[in-house]
Amino acid sequence: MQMESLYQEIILDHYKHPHGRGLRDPFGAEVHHVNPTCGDEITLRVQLGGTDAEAKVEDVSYDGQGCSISQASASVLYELLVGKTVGEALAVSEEFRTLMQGRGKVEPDEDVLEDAVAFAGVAKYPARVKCALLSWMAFKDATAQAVGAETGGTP
Amino acid sequence: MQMESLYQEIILDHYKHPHGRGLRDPFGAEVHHVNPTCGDEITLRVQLGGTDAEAKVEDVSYDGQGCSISQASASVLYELLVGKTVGEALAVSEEFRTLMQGRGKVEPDEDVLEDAVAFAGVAKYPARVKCALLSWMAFKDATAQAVGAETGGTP
Amino acid sequence: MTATAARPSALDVEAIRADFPILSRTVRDGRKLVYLDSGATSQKPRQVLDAEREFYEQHNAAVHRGAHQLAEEATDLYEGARATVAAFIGAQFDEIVFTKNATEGINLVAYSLGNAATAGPEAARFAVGPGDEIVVTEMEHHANLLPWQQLCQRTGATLRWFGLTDDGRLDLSDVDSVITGRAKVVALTHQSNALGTINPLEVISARAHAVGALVVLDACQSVPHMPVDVMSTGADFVAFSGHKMLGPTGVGVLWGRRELLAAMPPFLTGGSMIEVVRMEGSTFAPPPMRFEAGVPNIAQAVGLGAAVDYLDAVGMEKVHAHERALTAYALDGLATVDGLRIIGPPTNEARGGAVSFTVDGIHPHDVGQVLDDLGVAVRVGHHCAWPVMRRYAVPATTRATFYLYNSTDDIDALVAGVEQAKRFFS
Amino acid sequence: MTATAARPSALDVEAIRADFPILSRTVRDGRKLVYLDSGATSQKPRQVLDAEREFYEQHNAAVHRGAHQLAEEATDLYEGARATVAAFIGAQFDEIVFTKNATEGINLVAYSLGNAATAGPEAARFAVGPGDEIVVTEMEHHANLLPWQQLCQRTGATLRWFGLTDDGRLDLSDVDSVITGRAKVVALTHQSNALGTINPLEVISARAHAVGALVVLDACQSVPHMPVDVMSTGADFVAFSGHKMLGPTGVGVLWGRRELLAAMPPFLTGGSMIEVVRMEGSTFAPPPMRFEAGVPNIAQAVGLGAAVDYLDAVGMEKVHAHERALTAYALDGLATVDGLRIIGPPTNEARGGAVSFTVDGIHPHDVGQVLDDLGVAVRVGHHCAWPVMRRYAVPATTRATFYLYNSTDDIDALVAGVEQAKRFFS
Ligand SMILES: Cc1ncc(COP(=O)(O)O)c(C=O)c1O
Ligand SMILES: Cc1ncc(COP(=O)(O)O)c(C=O)c1O
Repeated sequence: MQMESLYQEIILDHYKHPHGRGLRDPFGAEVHHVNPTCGDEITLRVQLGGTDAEAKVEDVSYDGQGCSISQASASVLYELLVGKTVGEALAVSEEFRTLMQGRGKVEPDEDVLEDAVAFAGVAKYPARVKCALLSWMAFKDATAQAVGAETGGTP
Repeated sequence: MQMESLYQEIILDHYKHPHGRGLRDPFGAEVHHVNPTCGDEITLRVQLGGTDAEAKVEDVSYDGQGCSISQASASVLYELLVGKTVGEALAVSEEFRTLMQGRGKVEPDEDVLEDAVAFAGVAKYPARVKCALLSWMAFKDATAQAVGAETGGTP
Repeated sequence: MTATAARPSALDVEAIRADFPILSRTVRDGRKLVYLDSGATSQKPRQVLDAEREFYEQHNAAVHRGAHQLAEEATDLYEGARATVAAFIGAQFDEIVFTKNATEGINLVAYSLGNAATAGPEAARFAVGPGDEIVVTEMEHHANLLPWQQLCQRTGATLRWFGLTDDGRLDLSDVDSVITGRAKVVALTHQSNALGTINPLEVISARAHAVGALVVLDACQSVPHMPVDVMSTGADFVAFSGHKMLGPTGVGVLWGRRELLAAMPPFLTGGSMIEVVRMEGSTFAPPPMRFEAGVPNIAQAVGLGAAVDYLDAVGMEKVHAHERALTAYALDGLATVDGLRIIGPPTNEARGGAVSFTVDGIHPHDVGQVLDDLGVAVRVGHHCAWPVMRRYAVPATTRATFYLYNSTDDIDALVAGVEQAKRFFS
Repeated sequence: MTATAARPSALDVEAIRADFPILSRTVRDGRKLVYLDSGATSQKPRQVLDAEREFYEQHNAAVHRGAHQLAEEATDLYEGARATVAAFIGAQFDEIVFTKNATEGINLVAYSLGNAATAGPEAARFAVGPGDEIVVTEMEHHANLLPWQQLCQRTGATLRWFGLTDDGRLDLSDVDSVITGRAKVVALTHQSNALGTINPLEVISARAHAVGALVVLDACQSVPHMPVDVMSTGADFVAFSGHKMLGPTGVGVLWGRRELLAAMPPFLTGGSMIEVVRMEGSTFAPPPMRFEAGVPNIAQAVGLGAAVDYLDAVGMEKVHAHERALTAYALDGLATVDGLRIIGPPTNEARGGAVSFTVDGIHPHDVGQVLDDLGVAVRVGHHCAWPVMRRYAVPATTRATFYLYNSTDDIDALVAGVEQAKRFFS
């Protein structure tokens, strides 16, 4: 089965045992994203330690419904991004997006992506790329809002 | 040239020397018909000697612009219908319509249609059938209006 | 599974399949293609492709416009297709409007009604405004829901709807309070693409007509699959798509009662739908031309005519019987899978060959992926009927749909594939 | 006629003709077909027909919907065609909306603006109402006139227009008083299908933008015939049809500036154009999906992509040069016919290959009929530009239009045919 390139062991593990799942307080911003083709949804919160690129991502919490790919992807995101600076986290996000949209022709950088390299096979299934990206897009959006909200709040 | 089956000598004669052309008084009804595909137009008046099927078609007068087929057809209509009873005239019109819409498969009845049999070839050119029918449709419409107007006007 | 179920009908499926080139291709790792997604779009027989190609290679011209021979031939073929489609659904020739898909057909009706308010006295009876109601159902495809939501938004009318019962039927317990005297339109689907349900039209159209409302029928999933005579549906308008009935993409049909089409204002405007045009204002041609602005989808209409000829030659009664048998076989087969839940009528009563289901603990997307890997093409998601998913509290379903070229082997592959997905994700 | 005119360009017309199966058929009494009606619709090369057929035989599925392999392939081909079309006109991928024809594209813009009044605050800037003005020209095709007349009728806005000069040009003597501060839209054609005139876009779009009006360009007769870079037209929207540029019937293109499409309300609503759907109301996908409701004309878009590839391979500069040479040759040839009057620019200055004319004493329908009998296919009538006929006080014209597969032989046949018509009706 070609399918094993899609459903890597790591993905199935994260799917069955998601990390960081559940919505938590405190949070700087919360967003709700939907995949209009399949109806999958995610609610995602971020808590940052400040407003600049050097600020820490203190927590990412999430809930929602979705397929194994989207669920595992949120779990990996949690593992990877919490504890990084905002700048680093967005850089990893960007690398992940490039991998996903690369149609299987982009070589993943394991140093940057760690467990997320397991998603390399998803890039060959265009219909699933959106599943893998759902939480990452939500993270980017929430982070922008959190930074904006806090910056806006500074006198 | 196949075209000679379309442009019968009689048609060209009527086209070059139209009979009854020009708008005249008195008239019981006037209509204006247009062929939307080519922009050809006819204004046509009828004067009837009464309101029932036995009433005479006393005059048909017309003006407008159009191709040889539509002009000749109006001229032949004038020749054929003026002097007939309304009932007879409508019967001839119906016969003519059947011939025109018969796609070249209807045998024309020369006793009824006289000169109008020359249009038999037009039926093989669907785009021209509307040209040939323009004045006939106008006649039918005007006659219905003339009968209706006079009937309506009777106390 | 009984012996009769295994040989579902008199259809010679092997002979039919030979007409569909795509059915002999393989997918993924050289798997035989098992196409169970005809509810989304059907495959096309050689005869349809040949008709389109012959049109382009021999007769292509703009219709209704030229005085030259190609234009005559193209017009004859296009209008011939109209006559073919009309006969197929028991309609008059000039009641058939070619659209680009069913979606456009339904939008046409909604926009024409919306335009009626400013289109002069003749059209006033069609006008929709505040206080008026538009009635739909909770099982509508987005194509028969959003145009009405939008019409309400534009005009201030109110949208109302029939809810659904737990077993996938319309809740008709209180028809008269859903369709009130304020209803102007009742729009519903003949067969649900998400649930498979076939709706009882008589009770709804009787009530609709009693209060003077127009009935708009979405026949996307019925006309391709069973004999439909528009006059006996009780509907005033019927819309369907060519691509779901062996025809090309890019063509649909709207049927409307002659006297309604004749009085309604136009929707799309432009060339070929006019009577007289002046800078100051224009008048319009009678239907069907009034509703076909611009150079139409000529080759596609011709292709659809060929598709109808193909279906006619097979016989719609037989197509329907074949699909009923396949559906029974599928319901039986899927019932053997532990943890599988049918979303929609669980029995073969008043239902067509769209079978939606969920599998405990596995997301439909993942079920679909495993099936795809095995060569079995199904659809996953909300099937453009998102409110149905909400109603049954599922994120999405996996849906298999059948057509004349499917056999019980295809369904065996489906059932085996679902079992495999369960093993994979257990 | 000079030697250069007889060999008009570097195009290998014979090789090109060999790609168009229909050009080797005969008409009427075994006459060679001389096709001079490409302005109505063009013929299709084998490459386009093959692309469509291959789509159906190998990849047919509903796009954007399935998780199976065919659906992936179909989506790739469809979106690939979008990218091809975008590159062809210098646009961004997501600025290309596939429509069924140019007529739908223009109606889309007109209806979207009409919907803006009730579509919430973001859309309010597009709303049109009493006091607003829509500006067109007297040379518009009905497709770029009626949608605006209708928008005015629905919203209470006022239609204004540029008149024409005696030699077939826009009368631009008073641009500022035609396009006033009340103008919301200026809609005009790039090249007139009835006159051949190519309009100077800069002066009009500069004024339009100065007063904050949107510019809608009808490029039906320009994009197929010359290199067009949408960004340098100054237009905000550009519409054209696939069937006039070697593509299939049933597909057109609307290009719109990204920021405009992103803010405009939808037109047709239904499947695939949504974000979230609830019975109570729905939200919409970003463009281009927002404007493509329902299963689209997939195979036709793929065919159009192949047509663009074909034109690209020939080179639009060469196509244009070839047509300019043919037009010069035709204007020279027709000038030799006594009693023939060109309706439109008499010289080859800022003009394309649509040559309309009348012949003294012979109705255009009769000229067309004689030509048809000789195998020469032209168009007669008002060419869906009825106001142009009124402006020049003619009932109709005979029109010859040229494309890359035409040669000077075709024009010789045209001129000889007109002479024959004169003899016949003298
Ligand atoms: C200038 C112009 N505009 C608009 C149209 C309409 O195109 P369509 O009928 O393909 O929508 C045409 C052709 O018919 C045209 O020549
Ligand atoms: C029930 C139903 N209605 C409407 C539609 C819309 O059809 P189309 O997308 O061809 O316009 C579909 C199919 O997608 C359908 O299944």
